[in-house]
Amino acid sequence: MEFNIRITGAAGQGMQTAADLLGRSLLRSGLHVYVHQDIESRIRGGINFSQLRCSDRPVHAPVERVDLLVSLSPESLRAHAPAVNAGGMIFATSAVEPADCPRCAPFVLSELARKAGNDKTVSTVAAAVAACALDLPAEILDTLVDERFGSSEKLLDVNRRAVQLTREAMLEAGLTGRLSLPGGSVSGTGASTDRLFVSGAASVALGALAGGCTFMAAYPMSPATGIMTTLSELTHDCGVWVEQAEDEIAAINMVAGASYAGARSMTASSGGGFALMTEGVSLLGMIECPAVIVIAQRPGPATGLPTRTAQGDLRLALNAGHGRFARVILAPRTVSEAYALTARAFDLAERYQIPVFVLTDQILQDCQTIIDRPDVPPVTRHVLTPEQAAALPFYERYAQTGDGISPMALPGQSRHVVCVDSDEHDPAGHLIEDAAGSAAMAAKRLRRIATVDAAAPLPECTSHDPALPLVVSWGTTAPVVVEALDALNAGSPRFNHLQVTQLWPLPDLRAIPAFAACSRLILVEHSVGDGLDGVLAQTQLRGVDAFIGKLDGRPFTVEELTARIGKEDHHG
Amino acid sequence: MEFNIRITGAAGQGMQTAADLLGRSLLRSGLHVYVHQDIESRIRGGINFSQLRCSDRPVHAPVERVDLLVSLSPESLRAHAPAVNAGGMIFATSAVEPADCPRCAPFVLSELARKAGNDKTVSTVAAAVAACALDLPAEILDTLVDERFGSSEKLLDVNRRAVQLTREAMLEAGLTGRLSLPGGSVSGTGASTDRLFVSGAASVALGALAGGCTFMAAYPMSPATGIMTTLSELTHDCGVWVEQAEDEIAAINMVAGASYAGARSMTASSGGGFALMTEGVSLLGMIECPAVIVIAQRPGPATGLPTRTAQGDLRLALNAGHGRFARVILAPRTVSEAYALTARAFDLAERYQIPVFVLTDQILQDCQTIIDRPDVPPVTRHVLTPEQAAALPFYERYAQTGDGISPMALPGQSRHVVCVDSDEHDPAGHLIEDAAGSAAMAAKRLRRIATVDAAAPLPECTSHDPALPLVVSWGTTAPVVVEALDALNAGSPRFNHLQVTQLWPLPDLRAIPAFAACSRLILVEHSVGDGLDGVLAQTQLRGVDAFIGKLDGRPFTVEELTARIGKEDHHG
Amino acid sequence: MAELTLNDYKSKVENAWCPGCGNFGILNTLQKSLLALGLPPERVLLVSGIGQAPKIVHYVHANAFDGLHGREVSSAQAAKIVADDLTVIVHSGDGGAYGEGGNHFLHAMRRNVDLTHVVHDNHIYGLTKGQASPTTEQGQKVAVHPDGVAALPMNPLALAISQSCSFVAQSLSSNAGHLQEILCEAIRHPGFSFVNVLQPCVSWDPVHTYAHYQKHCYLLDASHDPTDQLGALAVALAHDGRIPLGVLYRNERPALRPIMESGIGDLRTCTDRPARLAAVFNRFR
Amino acid sequence: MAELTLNDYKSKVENAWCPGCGNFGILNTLQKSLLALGLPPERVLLVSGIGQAPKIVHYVHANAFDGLHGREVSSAQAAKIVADDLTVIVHSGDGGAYGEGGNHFLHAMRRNVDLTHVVHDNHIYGLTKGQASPTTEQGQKVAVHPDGVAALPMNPLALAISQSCSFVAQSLSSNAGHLQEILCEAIRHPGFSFVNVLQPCVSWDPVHTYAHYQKHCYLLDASHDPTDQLGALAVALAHDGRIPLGVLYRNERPALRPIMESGIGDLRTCTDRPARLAAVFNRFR
Ligand SMILES: Cc1ncc(C[n+]2csc(CCOP(=O)(O)OP(=O)(O)O)c2C)c(N)n1
Ligand SMILES: Cc1ncc(C[n+]2csc(CCOP(=O)(O)OP(=O)(O)O)c2C)c(N)n1
Ligand code: SF4
Ligand code: SF4
Ligand SMILES: [Mg+2]
Ligand SMILES: [Mg+2]
Repeated sequence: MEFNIRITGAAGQGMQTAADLLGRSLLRSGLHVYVHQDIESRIRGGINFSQLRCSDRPVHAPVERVDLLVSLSPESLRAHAPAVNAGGMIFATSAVEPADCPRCAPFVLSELARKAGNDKTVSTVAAAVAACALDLPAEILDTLVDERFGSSEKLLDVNRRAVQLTREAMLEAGLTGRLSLPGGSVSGTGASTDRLFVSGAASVALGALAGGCTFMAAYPMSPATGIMTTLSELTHDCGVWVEQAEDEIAAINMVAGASYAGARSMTASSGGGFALMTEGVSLLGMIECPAVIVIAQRPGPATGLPTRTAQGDLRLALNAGHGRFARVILAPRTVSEAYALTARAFDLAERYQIPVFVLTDQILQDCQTIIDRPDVPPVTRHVLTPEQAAALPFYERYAQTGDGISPMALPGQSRHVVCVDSDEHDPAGHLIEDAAGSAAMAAKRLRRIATVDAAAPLPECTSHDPALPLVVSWGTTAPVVVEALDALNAGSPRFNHLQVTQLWPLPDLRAIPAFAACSRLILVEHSVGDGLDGVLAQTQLRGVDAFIGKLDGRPFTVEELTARIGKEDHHG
Repeated sequence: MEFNIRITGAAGQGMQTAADLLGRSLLRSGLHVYVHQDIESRIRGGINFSQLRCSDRPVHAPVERVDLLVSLSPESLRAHAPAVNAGGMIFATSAVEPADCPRCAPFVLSELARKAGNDKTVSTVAAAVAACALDLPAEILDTLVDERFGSSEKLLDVNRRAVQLTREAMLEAGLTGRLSLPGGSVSGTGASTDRLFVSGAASVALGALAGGCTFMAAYPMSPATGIMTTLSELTHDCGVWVEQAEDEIAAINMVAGASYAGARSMTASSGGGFALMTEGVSLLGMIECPAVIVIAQRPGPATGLPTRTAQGDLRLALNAGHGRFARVILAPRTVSEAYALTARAFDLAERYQIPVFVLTDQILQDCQTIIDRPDVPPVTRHVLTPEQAAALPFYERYAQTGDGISPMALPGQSRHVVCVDSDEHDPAGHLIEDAAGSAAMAAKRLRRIATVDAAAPLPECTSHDPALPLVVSWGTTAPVVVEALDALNAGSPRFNHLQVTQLWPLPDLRAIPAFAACSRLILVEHSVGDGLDGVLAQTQLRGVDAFIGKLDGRPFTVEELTARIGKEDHHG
Repeated sequence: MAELTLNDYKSKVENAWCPGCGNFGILNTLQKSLLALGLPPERVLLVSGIGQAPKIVHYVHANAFDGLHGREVSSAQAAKIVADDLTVIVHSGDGGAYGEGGNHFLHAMRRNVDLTHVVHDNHIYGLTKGQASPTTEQGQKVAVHPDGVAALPMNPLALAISQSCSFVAQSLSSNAGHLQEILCEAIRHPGFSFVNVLQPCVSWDPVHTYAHYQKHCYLLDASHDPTDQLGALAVALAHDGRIPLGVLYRNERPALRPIMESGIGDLRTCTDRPARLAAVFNRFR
Repeated sequence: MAELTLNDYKSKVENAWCPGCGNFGILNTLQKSLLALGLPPERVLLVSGIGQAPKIVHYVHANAFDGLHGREVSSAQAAKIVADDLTVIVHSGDGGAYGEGGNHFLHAMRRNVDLTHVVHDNHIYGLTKGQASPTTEQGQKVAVHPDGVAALPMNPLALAISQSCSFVAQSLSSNAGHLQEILCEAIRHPGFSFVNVLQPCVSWDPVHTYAHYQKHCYLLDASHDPTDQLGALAVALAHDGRIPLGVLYRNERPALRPIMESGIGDLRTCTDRPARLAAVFNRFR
């Protein structure tokens, strides 16, 4: 059972505040929600929307269906009214002619706000409209309004009034409970202390902290900035240093310095900003320096579409940096996986002394959903303790080892000095130019690649019958495919599904029967091509038979993929 | 018939001057030579060498064989004496015990220089020793010394004396003509006005000029710097602006600005410097801006080995820049091909409005050889003339076309304005965010890729019998393979050879019978892997069966590849 | 040619700035300045990067190169070197000019290509939602700096004067008369002309408001000698809370292109290659 | 612990500088300064990039981070933020510091992390064979500039003073006594200490020779007040051909880390995550 609410208006009108109030209300009501943001690259004006998919079970994918439209501007009403489904409802800030809009509520949101005493409370009105329509327990929204506006008596007052007036209007119009959810009756906050309402960006930040991150340097860039913002707000609570660098080059070189000095470190950017870090990535490879790099993808090339989504940076992450060295690329599918994989990224980075990439995208960064309160296991470090270092008779940062991984000591923690060098170097970390020494160090880097390769996990595969066409997906596209396939496989199974979360290195996928046997490989990727299709060709010598991609920067929806994948089950 | 001369000593002792004098002497004698440089990353001291492969036919590849060693320091003598072959000769700056060195000349080079009146003339002595040993016509070296030192009477005097004293010493020791070449008797300069003695770097620069280059912006980086140096010396002669940028990012963004304004423009760097241009490459892709980018490869990662050679940046060139757009990657095999392909790069760049990469490497940049005086056909521009632009009723920089290529007008040349944008844009070049407009522009970029793909030329293949193992090579490795295969195929043919000069896009190689039929694919590439092997896998779904690579940054030699390829003709 | 009117400089692109934004003042004044100087749109090249300020090039009808964030000055210098007959004006945000692009700014002053660099200094990263820019005040609480910015703000005027930048001025987006005077003077000045325009951001910066500038700005008068470098530095570094408007510093350094002129010719043509190269080849013998 | 001797700071790496290079003076004096300050090698972190000057970190026995060309200051600031108990000294060439790394230099002065930045200013790109650096004289003929450098040289001292850099000094590689005094003072100074060391390059720069410095350098004496910013600028910008040696400018700005201290703790440990995160999670409800 689910209902979809779209809150639309001009940038700056508070759609995100409304969505936040509503999302938390759903959380505290024991329900689930997936909120995604559709925003323009401007601060005021234009037409944005937040869409809330409210459900009694966890949801991770956008849909097109709109059951309830809350519109805060005439332009957004005009743009989005057609999207509302037959039985749906519309709440707007301007009276709409019944002829135009038979599904419109009989009252005007902005008037309620004005009556409440402050035009800006329209976002609270929007949240209250939806909460009433969903019949969520009244005390939940009341508490949330208290928490949010409690610091200013005046603000609290008008917002409380806005909620009250909205409730009355809804009751009067007979619209309360018009969309009711089975879980809607769960009252109070008791049922949900084990869940959180988190954005993708915040989940990455929390995962980083769980992974032991104590240093982040980054330069703002949509849609990555939210990670930095969240971490900066936790500076003192969690002991993490967030440095806003003057540019991305400074950021990645700061990460290298911080990591060398002993902090688990990260940066985040989008494709264009990350592009500037390419030389720095190579430095990490050369000095065998752990680092976590989040690339929050958006459509390119160049500045492209700053506030839209894409999965176009896989090959960039894979090939950034001249010379060859080990790296790992992870891509979370959901908000909760963003937490887990980011934490894991820090472990892998330090274990193998490599850069680990986390590929997210705008749709994940900016979406919010309800996740189980995560585990926070203690962090296991993979560096020498001061005591271990002190016990060594001598220390070489790049000691030759069988697996290519040398024990990492931190500077200043023992009597040994720690030397690293971006030039080719000897085991002690000093620059060399001779042939034999250079070849030995290059060979060590190749062994490190082999070590990381050998640990590559097999991706998750849902297989009904190995002979069926295999749909491959990764990142945020995967949950959309899951739902599309739930529909398509409902009668008799028509497709298998392989979901890749570690994109590099990939193991030999022939170990998966559904991959080895499949005659038709269908890749669904939010890109214009040359992503995982290229990687599969390169690593598995297997081309894809059908590519379902995207050119316009808008997220895949369940409806769209159900239709597009549905057409692909003929055997090529 | 060939002789190999190695001139070795400390950095700063003038080995390159000696090699230059000698190379020009060989040119003017109607002979051929291939000079390659082995240098350390320092300005004075250490052990460098220039090796001259002198021959009566064109030569393009390094060999290990040393027939004549000229050593200018005790350290270099110690290091290189063992390399001299049994019948070879050694000329040194210090007396060597006969017991140690039975092949040593009975006089000491530095003494001749001192006698000539200036220690620094030792490089002229070195050249004269070799010229005498080869019995090159005396007047040729005399003329060269006059040309080189003529501007200072004092210098001319001591250098003339140095030549004279060397000739006498050689005669006295009975060493004149000890290595004589069949062409050595060609006298005067008459025979060779149709040939030039050029380094790889200079050849790229001259090719750029032939291709219409009028603007270069770059930041110094070995081994690319020579291109900029050569062009800067031709500023006034050829009408080319060379701007030393403050960093590589400025350089690539200057190239974009210059190209937009109407100059055929280029930059050059090595992997680490080029890495910083990655975002700029994506800008070129987005604004559909012609540019030529030379990557002079050296071993990475990071700073790596600054003065050594590698072919490790193919995948970097291929994947640099986020988002997807058309590009071409060329790799010259020889000095003369460096000229031709660079000129071609400028044509392709403007024709398709794309970045075109020219991959060279240290061994090509720094080597010198004798080439035929190149053709300079008139440049054909692919931009609208002012008249053509003026005749248009309106102008859109990104007008939709079937092949994805829009007519390019230059700003200020007609009443139309020319607008370009790194954001997604409409046909007029103004930023947009809407789904349909964005998809249309992305589709245009994809069509441009298809247009460039369709024009990909088939690489050159020497095939004896399609069933034989196929050796694939590219760039400077190809001529070494050619010579190795000449030897290996001498009895009965054992290997076919495919030489790739356009690395991207690649056509369907199955059109080449020796590729389609071969059961064993052997890639020879001066890298640690993941170069053309990866590209072949990705584009042709064909893995390589044997990879002959290199870890130490030293060039492949004919001897080495003859041995290593020779082991590979078993069917895997 | 028909006489130019203000309309000739207006583009049809929809404006996406916030209502009340200081950028509008700069846009209007730029269009008026171009008209006042009689520069037809097709002879003007506007170059910008990414941010709110850089969008200005889409709102003016003229040639436009909207490049990468912070890299606008690099592209502009090259475009001007090549198309010396265009009037080149660069528009940056303070983030692009002094943050991401700080190095290019430093070296553009040294190079002294004849162009005008207008920085819309709103003391904030506007487009990315209110993070600190290099000119945000120390202690100001903004996104990513919940405890306030720890670093000292950059002083771009002192920086430029200290490097003998050939023209250094400051104006205010809401003072149309002054701004037009300064823009016209900067565009006319041969060499790299730097104009820092104070521009209130009504969405993210509650400190540098219209009222703030009303209160603290003062006009440099005839007593200020813009050829006195140390005097100009004293003005730029004064710690009295007053904000100078006007030309702080100027000098007569020759612009780059004239220095290099001899024999280079028009870089947009390359038809003379065969003859020129034939002569050059002879050196390689 | 045995008493420290000069030998404790000597590494076994073979020196690759040219005989007579000014870098030797800096190397020797650096080792002596560390000894004089009683800093054991393992408590010292030397950070550098790529060039001739940056090789110095291999010739000293201490912790060494030899990173990318021009990026040394970025890595160094972060390393110091994390390992606040180390003494961090950065060595750059003028090319790395003012060319490739110019932006980081600008912003490091604003950030004021407690470290010392020593720039070996030889007015040339040494390692890449003699191209112009940002401090090469206008008109000087060097590689890639056969007609002479067209741009005005950067004035790093004036730049730093104009941005209120917390410590700005200049010394000369061949004046061991003065250099040691300055290095020790810079290392002791809390905050970002910038030292421009004039360093003759005997291979590529015939202008800035030992003799040149002998002739033109003078020592700042007690009459110079390093807390007077405009006075310091006057010294840095004097066009009299004289070259000042000494501390031009200093101020008492607090260094970055103390500003941010509260509750952050040692960034090298992350064992307290479970407790700290548990509290934070409650905000997401
Ligand atoms: C390389 C790169 N990094 C980051 C961004 C994201 N970004 C876009 S605009 C901007 C800052 C805008 O601030 P400013 O330059 O002051 O312009 P304003 O919006 O304030 O006018 C940033 C960080 C980008 N587009 N490119
Ligand atoms: C990104 C990058 N660009 C260019 C280079 C090549 N490079 C190495 S050192 C150097 C300049 C050296 O000059 P400087 O920094 O003044 O040091 P010096 O050798 O004079 O001591 C350059 C350009 C590089 N290593 N990395
Ligand atoms: S965010 Fe600020 S600078 Fe940007 S348009 Fe709005 S008011 Fe103007
Ligand atoms: S090139 Fe110059 S700076 Fe480099 S080592 Fe030689 S003398 Fe010193
Ligand atoms: Mg700004
Ligand atoms: Mg230098």
